[in-house]
Amino acid sequence: MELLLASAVGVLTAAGVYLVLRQRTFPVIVGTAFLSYAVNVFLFASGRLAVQQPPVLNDAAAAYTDPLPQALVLTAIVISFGMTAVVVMVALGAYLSSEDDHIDDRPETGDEGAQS
Amino acid sequence: MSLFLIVALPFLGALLPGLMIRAGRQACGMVTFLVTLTAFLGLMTHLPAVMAGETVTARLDWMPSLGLNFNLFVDGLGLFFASLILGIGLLIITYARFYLSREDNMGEFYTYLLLFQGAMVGIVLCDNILMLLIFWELTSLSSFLLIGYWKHLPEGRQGARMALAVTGAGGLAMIGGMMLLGNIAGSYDLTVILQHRDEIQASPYYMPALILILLGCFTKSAQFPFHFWLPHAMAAPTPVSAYLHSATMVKAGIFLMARLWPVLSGTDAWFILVTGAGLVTMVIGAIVALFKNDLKALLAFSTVSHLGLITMLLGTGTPFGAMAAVFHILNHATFKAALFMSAGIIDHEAGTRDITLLGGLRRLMPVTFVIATIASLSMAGIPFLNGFLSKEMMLEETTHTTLFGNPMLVPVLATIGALFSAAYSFRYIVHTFLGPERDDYPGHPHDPGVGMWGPPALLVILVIAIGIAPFLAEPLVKTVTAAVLGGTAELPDAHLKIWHGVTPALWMSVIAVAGGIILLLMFKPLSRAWAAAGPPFAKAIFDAIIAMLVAIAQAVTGRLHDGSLTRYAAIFTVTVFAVTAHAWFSGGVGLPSRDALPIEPVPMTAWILLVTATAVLLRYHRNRFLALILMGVVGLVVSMAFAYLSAPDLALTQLSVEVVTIILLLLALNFLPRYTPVESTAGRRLRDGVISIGAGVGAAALIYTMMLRDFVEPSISAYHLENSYKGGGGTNVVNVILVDFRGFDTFGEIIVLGIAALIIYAITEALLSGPVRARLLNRPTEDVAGDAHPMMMVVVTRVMMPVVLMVGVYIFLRGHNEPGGGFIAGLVVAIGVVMQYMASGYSWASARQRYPFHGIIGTGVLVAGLTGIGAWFFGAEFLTSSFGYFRIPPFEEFELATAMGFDLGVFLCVVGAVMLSLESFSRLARRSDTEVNEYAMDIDPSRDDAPQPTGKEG
Amino acid sequence: MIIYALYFAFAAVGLSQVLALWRLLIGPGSGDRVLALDTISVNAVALIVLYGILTQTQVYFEAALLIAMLGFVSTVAYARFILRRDVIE
Amino acid sequence: MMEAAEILVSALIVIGALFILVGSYGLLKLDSPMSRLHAPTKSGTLGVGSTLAASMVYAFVWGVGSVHELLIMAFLFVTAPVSAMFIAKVAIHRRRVAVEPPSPPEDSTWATKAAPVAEENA
Amino acid sequence: MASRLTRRIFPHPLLTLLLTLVWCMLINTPSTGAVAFGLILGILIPILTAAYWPQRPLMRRPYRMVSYILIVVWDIVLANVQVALIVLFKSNARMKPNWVCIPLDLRTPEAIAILAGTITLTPGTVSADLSDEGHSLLVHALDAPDPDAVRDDIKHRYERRLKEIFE
Amino acid sequence: MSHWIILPIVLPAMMAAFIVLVVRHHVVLQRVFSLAGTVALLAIAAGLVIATWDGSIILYQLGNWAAPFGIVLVADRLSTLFVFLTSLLAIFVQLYAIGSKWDTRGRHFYALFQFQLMGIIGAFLTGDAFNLFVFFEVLLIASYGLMIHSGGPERFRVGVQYVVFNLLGSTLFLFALGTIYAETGTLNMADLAQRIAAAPAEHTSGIRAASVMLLMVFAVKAAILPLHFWLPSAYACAPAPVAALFAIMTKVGAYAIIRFYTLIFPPDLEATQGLFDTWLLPAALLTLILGMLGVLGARRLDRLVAFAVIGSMGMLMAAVSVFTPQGIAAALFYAIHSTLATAALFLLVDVVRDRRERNLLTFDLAPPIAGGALVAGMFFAAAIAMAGLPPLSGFIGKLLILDAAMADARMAWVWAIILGMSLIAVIGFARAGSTIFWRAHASEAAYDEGPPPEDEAALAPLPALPMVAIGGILATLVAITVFAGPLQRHLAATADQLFAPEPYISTVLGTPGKEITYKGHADEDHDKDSTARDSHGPENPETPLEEEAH
Ligand code: NA
Ligand code: NA
Repeated sequence: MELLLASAVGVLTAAGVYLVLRQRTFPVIVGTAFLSYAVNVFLFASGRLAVQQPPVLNDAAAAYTDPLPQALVLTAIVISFGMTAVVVMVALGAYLSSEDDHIDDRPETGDEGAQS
Repeated sequence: MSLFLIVALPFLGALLPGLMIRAGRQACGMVTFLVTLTAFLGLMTHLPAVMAGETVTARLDWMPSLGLNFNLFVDGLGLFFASLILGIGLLIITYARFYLSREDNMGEFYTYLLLFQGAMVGIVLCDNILMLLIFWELTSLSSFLLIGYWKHLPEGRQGARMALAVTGAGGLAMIGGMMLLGNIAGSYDLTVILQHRDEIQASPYYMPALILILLGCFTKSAQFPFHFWLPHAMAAPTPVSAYLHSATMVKAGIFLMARLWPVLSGTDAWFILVTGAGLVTMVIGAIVALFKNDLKALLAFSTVSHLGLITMLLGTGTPFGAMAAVFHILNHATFKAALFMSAGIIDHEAGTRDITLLGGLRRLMPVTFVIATIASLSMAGIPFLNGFLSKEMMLEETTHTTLFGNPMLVPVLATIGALFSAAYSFRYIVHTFLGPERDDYPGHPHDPGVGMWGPPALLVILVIAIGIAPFLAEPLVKTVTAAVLGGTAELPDAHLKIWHGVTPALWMSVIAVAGGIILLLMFKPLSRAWAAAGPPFAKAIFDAIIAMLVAIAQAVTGRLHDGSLTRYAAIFTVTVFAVTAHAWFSGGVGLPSRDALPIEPVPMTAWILLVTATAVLLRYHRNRFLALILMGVVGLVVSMAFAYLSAPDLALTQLSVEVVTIILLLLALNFLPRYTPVESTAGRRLRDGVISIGAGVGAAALIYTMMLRDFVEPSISAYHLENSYKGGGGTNVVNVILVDFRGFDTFGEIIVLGIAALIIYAITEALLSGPVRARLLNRPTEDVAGDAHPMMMVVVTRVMMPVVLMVGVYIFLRGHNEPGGGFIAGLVVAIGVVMQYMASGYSWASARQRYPFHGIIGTGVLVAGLTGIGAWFFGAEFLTSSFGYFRIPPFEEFELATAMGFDLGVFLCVVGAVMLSLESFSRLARRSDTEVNEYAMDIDPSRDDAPQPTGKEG
Repeated sequence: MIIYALYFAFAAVGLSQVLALWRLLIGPGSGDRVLALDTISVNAVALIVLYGILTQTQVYFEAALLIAMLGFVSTVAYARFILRRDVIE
Repeated sequence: MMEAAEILVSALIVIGALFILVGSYGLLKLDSPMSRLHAPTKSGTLGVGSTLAASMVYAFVWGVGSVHELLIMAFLFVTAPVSAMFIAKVAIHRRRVAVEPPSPPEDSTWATKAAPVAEENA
Repeated sequence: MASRLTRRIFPHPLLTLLLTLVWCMLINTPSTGAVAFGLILGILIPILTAAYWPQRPLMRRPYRMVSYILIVVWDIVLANVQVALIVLFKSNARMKPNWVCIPLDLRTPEAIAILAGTITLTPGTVSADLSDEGHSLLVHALDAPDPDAVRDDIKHRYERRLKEIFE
Repeated sequence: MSHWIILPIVLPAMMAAFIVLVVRHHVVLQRVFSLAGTVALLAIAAGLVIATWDGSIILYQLGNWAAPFGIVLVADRLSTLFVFLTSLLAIFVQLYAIGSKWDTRGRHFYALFQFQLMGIIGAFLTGDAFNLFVFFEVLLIASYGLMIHSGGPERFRVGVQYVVFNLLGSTLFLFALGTIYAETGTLNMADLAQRIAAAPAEHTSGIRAASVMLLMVFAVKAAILPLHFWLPSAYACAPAPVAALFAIMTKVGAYAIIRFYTLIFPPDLEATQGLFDTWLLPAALLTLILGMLGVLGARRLDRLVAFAVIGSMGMLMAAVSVFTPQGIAAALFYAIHSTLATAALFLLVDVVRDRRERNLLTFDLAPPIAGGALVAGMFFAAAIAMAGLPPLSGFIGKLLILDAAMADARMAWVWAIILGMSLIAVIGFARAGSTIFWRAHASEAAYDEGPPPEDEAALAPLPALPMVAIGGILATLVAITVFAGPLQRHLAATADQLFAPEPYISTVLGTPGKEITYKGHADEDHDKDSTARDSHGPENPETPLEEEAH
């Protein structure tokens, strides 16, 4: 299970980074969303994994899943939502006021732009 | 008068000219004069004590921990220089009053002048080398202002910058040197440092300190190869040149070498560096001066040459050399100031300083002619003038000096320097005043008023007086020399007198004068040869260096900061990866201490879903809509994973946030292109792929390793589990952490959300109040389907929205004990409202919206905050919770916790923030050609039967 | 007996998710993809309910309810985007 | 009694799972967008419904009883037609139908095909 | 006057009832307290959201809704088996998907919506669209060699009943 | 207990909420309330400085939960110093915003402004690593809003980059926090210090990785090479009062580095040897070089100042990276100085921009501006301070840093680079100032066809309030120069306190929190799980699943 989760974090991180390195605002924003999935799962896993443990207190339970990282992830999710909303709007503002959604100030020269 | 006051007077007085200029130029000049005079007289009150060999001190602690203190002292050397500075300052102030024209801002001029004067006085009187550094750099700064005083002249601006760059550079080097020196001596106080000659010269830091300090001195005193700034500083008004380059600025370096002479001199390094530099400077300066056609440039290079002479004398390290240096400082100040002022007069009256346009002025400007001639002859080293005396002493000293094992080197070079010195001095007289009168002077040359010729005349009287009766100056020179020697050597036995007998020095002097005359006679062919040789222009080199620096700076910073975020992000990722990997691999990883959980089929399926969706998204991310759908899949899988891993709160939050995020992105995609074009080359994609795989592998490896190991100590969450119910009144530990244990995080978090919404609103407003508005309104309508508000959706929403609100309330109320809480409830309610907006449209729904979303956000933050503050009234900390169980029939026993008030704030803030954001986006989408729909649904057959619409009610 | 039924159900629903994802990936139309996503979210409700039976807890009820509700909202949003380009108008 | 309940729950679970599988299978198998719409909207809904029923029965027999599964069921049943209609509208709008729908017996055209301008005047 | 006040407090009495029921289901443990609290919310929420549901649909015979729901549930179960069989065992080529147009006698939006929903949930049919003035319903049938039969079946089995309930 | 510590956080938050709720349509009222709030903030901050002057450490347990289980605020000399600095700067900035009417050029200026203050001050005061993240996010998101305040194409484009880059930083922060929690099981900074010090020696990789990840997070904030790329354009594009306020934002990064790497990862910590003691100094020096090269190479005045900020952070971090009390004290002095100096420069740049034709900030020829002498004089003073020339505080700061660097083996490098870069800065500032302020006087002669028609903006008299604000900052610079001695004593005491963290740790961890008195249900026999429907109930313990699972 740990392997599945860790590799999922890896896949999400890699996808996020790859998309963040794209040249238009939209994929970059999607990339940041992926990074926030990745980091949320990462943060969650920092409390170690527990399957089929009661998430809520009860007398019968012997052990619980670690609640603290969950609370942290909740906070992180909300914050990254706020950030995503803002970056979407700023990107939109940039696109609407200059009709260009490149994230770089000018397209890179050299190995870039051959197809653009 | 207190030494503090003497130093402070020019600074305080600097405020006055600016104010007095409104009372007229006379008042302005007068007040400046009076300030300087007061300081001068104050200084003179210490004369008797100093002449008696005493040292007057004044101390004030500033930063004792650093050793930076406002300590002043005045001994012979300090008094000598301070008198020169203030005394010549008085003459310059007078002269400038008449020299400056009506267009010049005199208040500004005198302000700068006084600042400069204060800085100079500070240098020579201070007893703390850090303090000295401060005054040192202040002279650079104030001279920058003075040199650049004529702002409209490009030469002025360039000259000012060059002077600042060179002397500033030296000053910076000197900071290093002084700090080393202070550290060797254990104190930054000069008087203490001067006691530590042996420690200093034995220290390994002596060499770096010496070099750094000399760099400061040489740049300030225009020693080769740092001499080039000085001629360019001649773009300043002549009073400035006269002041800076005779008595003050350039003498600061000389002063410092003299001041530190007791501790720094006497070593081979000192001797070679200082004598060598001085000698070379003296010769080169003299040669260049001869061929300068600008009077002030000629004088400037002559100054360079004479400063070299003094430097060389200080470099010999002998008491006699020191005495000669002191004497020449005095003499040079007098004749050089007079010469600069006379050059200024010529410029002022004849309208040019170009020596080739002059000549024959002796009849037109007799007074000036006399003054300039006497001063020039003194400079040339003609007997019965003071310049002769000190030059004889110099030549005498050189005959005893052996450089690089060659006893002839120094005397010969010194003689050559003196020879050229005589030549350009004669040229100054001959080519300006002698010869036939011309009829093409740019101005109308005539003698100026006494205000302008008076000051140089006074100086010339001194030149003659000292030249004829040197014994008058002897007590002063000896006192000063004693101060320079600082008790490290005996005062030389020599006396200042005109006739020493027929010594080698006399012969050298004769050769110099005779050679000077011959050179002048041969001037024309020599001048042509000089021009043909095309000697390198230091300015060109300097400009090239600066231009190169600027070009490098622009290349480096411009190339790095070209606005390519993709590269910034790549650098960021690679840096993080590399540094973290280095840290990780240079440490140790203990053995795994936990067993891995088994891999079950359902999670495996979820993993496949996630990886496939992600992979396909990466492949087809250019189809933006598809990307959003795949993102929906990934978000769903992540939520399910949270649920599977016993974290239902997370699952709920992730789900609802996911949906709102998708809606936001869809709203944005409405305006954006639907496809991302292919822009990156395969190579670039490969690079990005490698970077991102690195990042992914890193993150995966990090978390995998940690998941199989235990905490170094048990986690603090054991406490949360233990006390969630007993102390926080809730069985949902996650929620109790959120609203109680770590409620402050949540407080910050809702504020983030609130701010996000405010920003989105503000941006919408900015866009809609700018040029974008028109473009948005008149966007072409695309091929869209009809039926914007389908009946089925509307009808279902009518039932569903209240149900969703109900669910929201339910999730809110149970959050403390079961998965849920204010945040999720807020999102659920917001999504319910969004449903309504989607069903009947923004304008229809918002017309029926009674509560401004801004207000809901504000209320939310206030409610949460006030709940926290409420605890204060019970003597508890912010956010301290309390709870109790109540029973009111017919309800069952229920729990009320203050944390619920806080959660209510969270709830409100979330609802307000989500709705304000979505609303802002949809406001952007309004086109000019769409009308506000009057009805909830576009198609409603019941309206056929009901003629009066009821849509507006409610 | 129930446990085997559950195992079967997990396998069947898991397979269903893969099938639905397959449809989502091959499309060909945006409508197909939206439908596939909607199916995935409805199936997810089933997964959650099954998991609730397996772990004998009802704490996942809200999750199931929310997936049902949010799945609907997002399907409508996606479809509205294709139909009108503007999700809220 | 317990055995009967066990059999009932197991049966409901298996039936539900089968319906879900059939729904997704149909989604993949059927060859036109409009046909594909049928499979998951019905089978899926009933599949989940059956699963929810299993959960309810289970709760009533082995727990304190639970009816809130009904709520989820209601939710799915109310929303599924709307989702289906939207997706059908997408198919019609994007011309992804094998056969264009015939003209309506009453009125001029189908709502999806009505030009937005015309719709404003309606 | 009194009726206006009643309308303010109970803009949609059935909704109030429904919401109370929903609350009880959410709470999941039957108790008077739950009902009471549900009722309070059931009253409050419709008042808050009344603006979004301006007209109160006329339901002449709401009690007949029960029998209608039972019929539909039964049909759903049958329909699903049918569809499942078609999906599993009928090849794409042999299927006869078809469009079915249903002229509507119903006029109430709520009733039309219920009809459309019913059609989607029942045998092999999905309601796809409404005509631009709301007088016809477009239905897609998965395997219907005879669309007219489907139309008549729907009109008879569902629309007629809904007409009785609503109009 | 006293609530003074939390007031600087709660007051701006409540003020912002109040502004949004009540006076969002009245600019004048917003100004009044916001200014009043900031003045009150300054008073409170002054009180906190005094309260911690003697070295006392004030602890505030939020929710009355003892550390490390709840979040705590900790006021010591270091945190109160920065809180005070923030409040002081905020007053000047706000006066400028009012005087220049920047506050009316977009929506929600004051709400965002107050939230920004809340975030910054919260970051200074918190004693919890995750809470620090939250406050970082508060200050960041507020800064996003402020940076693009009033909009415009360029600002939006730069804004996207600014936000995205910082999102990467925030993501890294979470990775770091996850790692640190996974290793230590705690989030409280004092507790972290204790647990990390006691961590087993053979298992250090995670702690090492976390320590450098955190360092890089803070380095992003502090604009240290090569993580500084967000800064130049963002600062250059931000509205002037915002850029001035941002001067303190980079200091948040510096503060966090100082705090974490004296408290949690102190220089003598075995587990993290060979990391920041190796890397931070070179990075700081490169930052210094790059910043000053930027000053020299800038083609616009606003970018010049932005690069000066980077350079100043390089100076500051060079002092920090010596990791001695002396170095930290020097860094603190420089932090105060550079915050004020850069703020003044940004505001002056705005004055110039406003009054030059077509708002030119390039070094192109433009007519002189009215009141140019005053502006030029102020610019001269601020530039002197920034370049580290006497007599203003920059020079003293530089001396302190050079002095502190003697303790480091790499002293020669530090000195050479600091002094060399000072020269570059001097040349750069001289070039810019003489071009902007002096060359203007040549313009009449320089224009071929006579001077361009005079610009109204350039001729209008200087507005008073903005100049008062800038004058106030410069006066503060003069004050910290004059009173450098006492200030330095306090900063030295502050640094000493940082290097003796035991009182901090024992205050945080040793103070008892809430006394938990069990408050069960009204009828006591109910136990906690009776409300929880966590299982299907205890009546039928043998469910078929459990049976089969055996
Ligand atoms: Na996100
Ligand atoms: Na939260």
